[in-house]
Amino acid sequence: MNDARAPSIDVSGLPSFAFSHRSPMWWGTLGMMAIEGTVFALTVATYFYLRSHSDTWPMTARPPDLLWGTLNTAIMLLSAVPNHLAKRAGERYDVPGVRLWIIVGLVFGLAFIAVRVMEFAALNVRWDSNAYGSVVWTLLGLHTVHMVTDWADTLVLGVLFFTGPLEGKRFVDVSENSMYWYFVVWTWLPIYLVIYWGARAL
Amino acid sequence: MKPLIVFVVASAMLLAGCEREARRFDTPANNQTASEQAQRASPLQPGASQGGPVRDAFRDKSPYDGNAYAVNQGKQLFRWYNCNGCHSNGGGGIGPPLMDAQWKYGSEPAQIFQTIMQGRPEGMPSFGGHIPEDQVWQIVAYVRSMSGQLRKDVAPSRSDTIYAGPPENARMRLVPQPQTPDQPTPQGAR
Amino acid sequence: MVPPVFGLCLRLVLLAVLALLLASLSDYALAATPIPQAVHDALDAMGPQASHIASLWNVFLAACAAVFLAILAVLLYVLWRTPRADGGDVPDLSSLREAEPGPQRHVTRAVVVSVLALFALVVASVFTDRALARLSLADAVNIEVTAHQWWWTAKYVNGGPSDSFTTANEIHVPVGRPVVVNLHADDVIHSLWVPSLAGKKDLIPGRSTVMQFRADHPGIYRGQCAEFCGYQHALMGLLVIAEPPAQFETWVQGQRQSATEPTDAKALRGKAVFESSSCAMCHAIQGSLASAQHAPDLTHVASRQTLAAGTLPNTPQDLSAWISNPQLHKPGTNMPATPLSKDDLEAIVAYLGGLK
Amino acid sequence: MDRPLVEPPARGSDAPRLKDGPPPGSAEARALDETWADPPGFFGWFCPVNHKTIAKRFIVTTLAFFAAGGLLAAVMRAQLSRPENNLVGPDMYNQLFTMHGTTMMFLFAVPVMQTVATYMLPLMLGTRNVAFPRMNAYAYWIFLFGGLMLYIAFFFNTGPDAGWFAYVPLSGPQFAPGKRVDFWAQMITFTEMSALVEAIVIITTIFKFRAPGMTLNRLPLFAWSMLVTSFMVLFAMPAVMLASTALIMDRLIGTHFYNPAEGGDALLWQHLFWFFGHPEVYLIFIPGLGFLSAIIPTFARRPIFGYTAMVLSLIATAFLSFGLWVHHMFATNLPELGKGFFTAVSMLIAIPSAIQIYCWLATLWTGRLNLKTPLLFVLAFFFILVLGGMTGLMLASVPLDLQVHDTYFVVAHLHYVLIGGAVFPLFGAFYYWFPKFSGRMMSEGLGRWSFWLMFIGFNLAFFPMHLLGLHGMPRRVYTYQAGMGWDNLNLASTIGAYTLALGIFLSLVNAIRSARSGEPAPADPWGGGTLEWATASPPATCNFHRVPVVYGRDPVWEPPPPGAPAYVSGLAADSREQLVTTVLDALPDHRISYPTPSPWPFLSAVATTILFVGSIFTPWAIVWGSVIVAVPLVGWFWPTRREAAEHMALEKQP
Repeated sequence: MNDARAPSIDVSGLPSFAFSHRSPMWWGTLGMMAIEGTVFALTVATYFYLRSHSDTWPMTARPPDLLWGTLNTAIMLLSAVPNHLAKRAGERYDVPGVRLWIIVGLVFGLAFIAVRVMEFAALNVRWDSNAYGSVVWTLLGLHTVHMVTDWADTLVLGVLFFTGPLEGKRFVDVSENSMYWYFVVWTWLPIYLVIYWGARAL
Repeated sequence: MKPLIVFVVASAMLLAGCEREARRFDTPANNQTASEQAQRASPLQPGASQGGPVRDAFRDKSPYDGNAYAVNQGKQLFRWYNCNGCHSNGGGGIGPPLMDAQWKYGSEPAQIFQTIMQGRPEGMPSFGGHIPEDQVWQIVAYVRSMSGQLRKDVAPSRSDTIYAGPPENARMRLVPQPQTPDQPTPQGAR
Repeated sequence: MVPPVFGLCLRLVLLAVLALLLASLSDYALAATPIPQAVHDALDAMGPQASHIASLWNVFLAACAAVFLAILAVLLYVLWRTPRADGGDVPDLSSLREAEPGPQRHVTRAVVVSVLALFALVVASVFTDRALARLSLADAVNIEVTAHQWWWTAKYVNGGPSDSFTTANEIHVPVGRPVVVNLHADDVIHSLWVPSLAGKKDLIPGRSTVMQFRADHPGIYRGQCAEFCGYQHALMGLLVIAEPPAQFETWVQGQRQSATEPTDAKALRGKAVFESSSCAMCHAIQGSLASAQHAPDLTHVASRQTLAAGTLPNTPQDLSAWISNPQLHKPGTNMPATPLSKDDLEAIVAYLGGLK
Repeated sequence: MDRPLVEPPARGSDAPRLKDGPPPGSAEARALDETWADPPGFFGWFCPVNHKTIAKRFIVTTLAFFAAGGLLAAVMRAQLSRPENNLVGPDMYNQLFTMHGTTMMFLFAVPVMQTVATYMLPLMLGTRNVAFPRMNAYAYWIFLFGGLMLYIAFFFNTGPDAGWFAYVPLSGPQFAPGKRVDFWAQMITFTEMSALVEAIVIITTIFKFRAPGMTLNRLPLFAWSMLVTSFMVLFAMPAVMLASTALIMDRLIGTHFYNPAEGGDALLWQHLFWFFGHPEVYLIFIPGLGFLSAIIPTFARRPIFGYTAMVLSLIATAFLSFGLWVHHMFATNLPELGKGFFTAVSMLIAIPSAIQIYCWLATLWTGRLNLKTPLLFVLAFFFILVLGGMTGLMLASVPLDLQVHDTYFVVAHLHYVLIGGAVFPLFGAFYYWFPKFSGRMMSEGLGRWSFWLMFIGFNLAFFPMHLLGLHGMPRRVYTYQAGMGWDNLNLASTIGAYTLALGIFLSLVNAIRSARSGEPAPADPWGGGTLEWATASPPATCNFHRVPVVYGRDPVWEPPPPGAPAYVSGLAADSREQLVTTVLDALPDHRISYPTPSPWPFLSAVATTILFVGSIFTPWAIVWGSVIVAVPLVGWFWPTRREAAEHMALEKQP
């Protein structure tokens, strides 16, 4: 295949970025989500493992208060809206739209991080009280870490959209950032059920 | 400059690390240094009573304040020798609490050593001759860890037991209160 | 990439030097096994459990050896028959064009055979498992074994509370009677393994496990801890002494008694020293002031074969050597060296030597 | 600045720029070499993103750890050479075997496979770099720092001493005072993080950066094995990270995951650890299978037999390997029924391996053999690994396992499996690809000497251990008493171990000598069929001056049909640009501008190290540490105007 005169495929006409599964970054993000999803799943499994080994649940503690957690679930679900709009704006190369909806998303983010602090207070147990306390603190802590990091990512991306320099693949970043935001929101639902209802009914 | 810093940091780690992690399996001989004998300050003794005085602390410093393994052994012995019976995990009960800042008979390692060896009036038995002095020093180090007197990376962590409250390595360092004047320094302790 | 090796080499050099010094200077006193006659071999089965497993072993060994040799034979045949070639030779690409029925048939056959063989092995394994579970437990001897770092407590619980008694590091069982051992761990995970009598079972803190076996021949069977449990995992032995039922009963009767009162002055002094020194802080001797539970119960220590969980033979010399410096024989053990005058030491040895 | 985005410029293909396409030697080819070169100078040394540079360092690092682990083993074998030996005491011995297991598992076996892959895959797939080259660099740096941390700790008498499996409660807060276990657990965080990042890099490289025409159905089997391995990494390694994090929390902030008294459970650790631990064995073993599938066709002078069966076997192995972790826990009090299930699965997993072994044998049988050193190491696999597989079947059976579990029988088994299944193939691969790495051939003579010493030494070292186990010798004992009947077998084993070490040392000598003065290697010294042999030895900085187009599973053996396009043209030659292809059919999809050398991965790794090491001593390190980490990460992401301008110049919207 080192025949100089052999015909070749000229790729210079191809686009220089692409959305969704065509983009390598999408696969990278997917990989991250697979890893973190596994961590969440294993922590939930740990929760039920410990629960199955204990006669009383939530051991000596009171179940966590529902108010803040439920409120946060609502906020997070709502935040999917600006998130979706940011994604759409990104895929339309609509810079003002991206700026707007990222800012709205960040506001939602601030809201649910603030409420999250209240959630920890409402767990009614310390991490070092018993194994139940340890696992719910870990579960809530893990999700909080993802919330905060995702919020920070979004912030950086948002700032970049004001300062520049911008190039086409930044719109792909917006799209993937939204995908990750979805991940953080959707994974919360099972975790919410486990933390708040695993200690009650189920 | 940079290599110097590296060297300093490294040797600091070396010293800290090595002392913290050392496991000494050979029981050091008891204090053989000639020192005046201290009288037992308590009629009580574990097991059958022994006559005669007990030894003084042969040093002011605790040999084990920096040794995590020895402190951990001290914690085990604190349970085995039923110190818990009166001091219940340092919280106090029949005996005074050990995790607070109050030190009736002094917070210095040598003073704690003497307290254990001689015993004290009002019920603290005299363990001198019933526990090898090396183990007494281990218990001394552990007792000091109860009120946060030891480094955090040396003090023991939680045990696999039921115990409410923070483990020794999570406790705040309390500044020992000076002894109350009505408690004369027991002879031997300095 | 260099530093770790460098650091390691340095450490190892220091280590080697140190080791040579130690080896030359120190009187390292780990004795040869005190009970050379004790059986400890998984294939030398002395009871139904071990022999079930031993026969399963033979099945597996035969099957696996056959497969292994078959594959080896094919490989050698290939090496012997196939023509040689060189990197320069043009590759044979015919397989890209037409199928290879011959090799396909062989591979398929080999796979089918392997599947069948594996299935047979699974069945054999499951049946052995059932056989192990079906040991008759009628009129069993019940023992509570608790593992500590690094020794064993054995409590015989047949009959009422008054009949139960505690011993350490050595259990006697009657030949032909099933034994049910309830296993507990006092500190970390241990595992009880008596190869000639049964497979091993873990002792896990917070859980309790059971081990059932029967000894069909009188003899001494060596067991030991099989799960890494710290510094002296290597020297955590347990003796199982299988003896005829009558003999076993007399042993039980003896163990139920509290310690024999010493008669001669030396032993009496030994008892006094034992009770008033650090010995009594950890050990128990029924019928004396010593009642602590943090070390082996010494009520009938003289009737045992070994000291320190199979570390030393139970002779007066070894006993006094052990008491005067346990760390020399079993580095890391929880027993400290007790400073005793020569007379006191001899007295204690005399006293303990009398506790048949 | 967003105006050009509102109305995209027609710039791109028609802009007067240097485009690749012309053959080696042309100005464009020289420009490519220039473009993809590593930065020069001392500071440049911290910035490379070229997969070959990173992988070379990575390989050397892992081999250095391999040597270190081997030295530890040498001391252990010396200690066990005679009964009641006094070379090292229990404290040091426990550190030695813990460090040995930890090093071999976490610092050698898994990373070395991934890093050989990050070197070879772009060459095999016909692309110019791995996906996410900066992540790749980051993965190397944190791996290096994590490994160094562990050995520095060991050097300071803080070596972990609870075993590489670190069972609680022995590794827990009450029974492992000091910081030894914490350093171990944090090393897990480092290396697993590195492995996870590499897994993502490998998956994306294989999915998106294959040369046009290399459909998944034409993917080299080595690439398949790494793809499967990487997916296993994604789902296995989180388990051990969770377990070790819980352990650190138990030790540092007093959580109760493993404290039975407060509702925790000691077996929880074993479940989590082995849910990772058993797949771990297979993600060491499967790349080994990949090496075999790469080497055998070349030296049998024919394409592999049963490609599809091979691929399916790999995938089956991956799935099954998640279903047999409990066979490490047969001696605990788990339900008997469950144990039966795990016995069945543990035996079932032998089938896919058997299928592959039979296919290789068929390939050898129907081929013509070129008996060079790489093939010798491969043939040893059939002896050693098969024997290890057989003992594996015995361990899968509950009753047999109850006898041999935690004895030297298991030590023998796992070394037969791992050394036979991974290390011998790895050495084969090393001899096979060394000409590609270095541009020089290794000495056949030394190679054969090394092989036979290793083969004989290995069997002499480990076969006696089977018998020792059956005769009642437990694992992890720092010494044993005379009169147990274990003396001679142990002595033989020690002699064998040192012979094995000598053999490995000879290979090292061989590598160093050949790298200096070996005879220059042609592009394709063995007459191999995969793409790495289509480029120079050692490859140019850009791997291929002209990205090839693929028409078969062995592109070098199956050249393009007359008139069909043989290569890709039109990628920028004066700027880093890569061709992205579709996942299944590898059709040209789009071009992307590629990351340039950067210090940020190194700096981020330093920051991460500060965070991790700090959190061994105080939980607050998580808080201030994240701030320290955030800074370089933002710097990493933030584009410079020069880069952006360059990308804009090449930009073309979909």
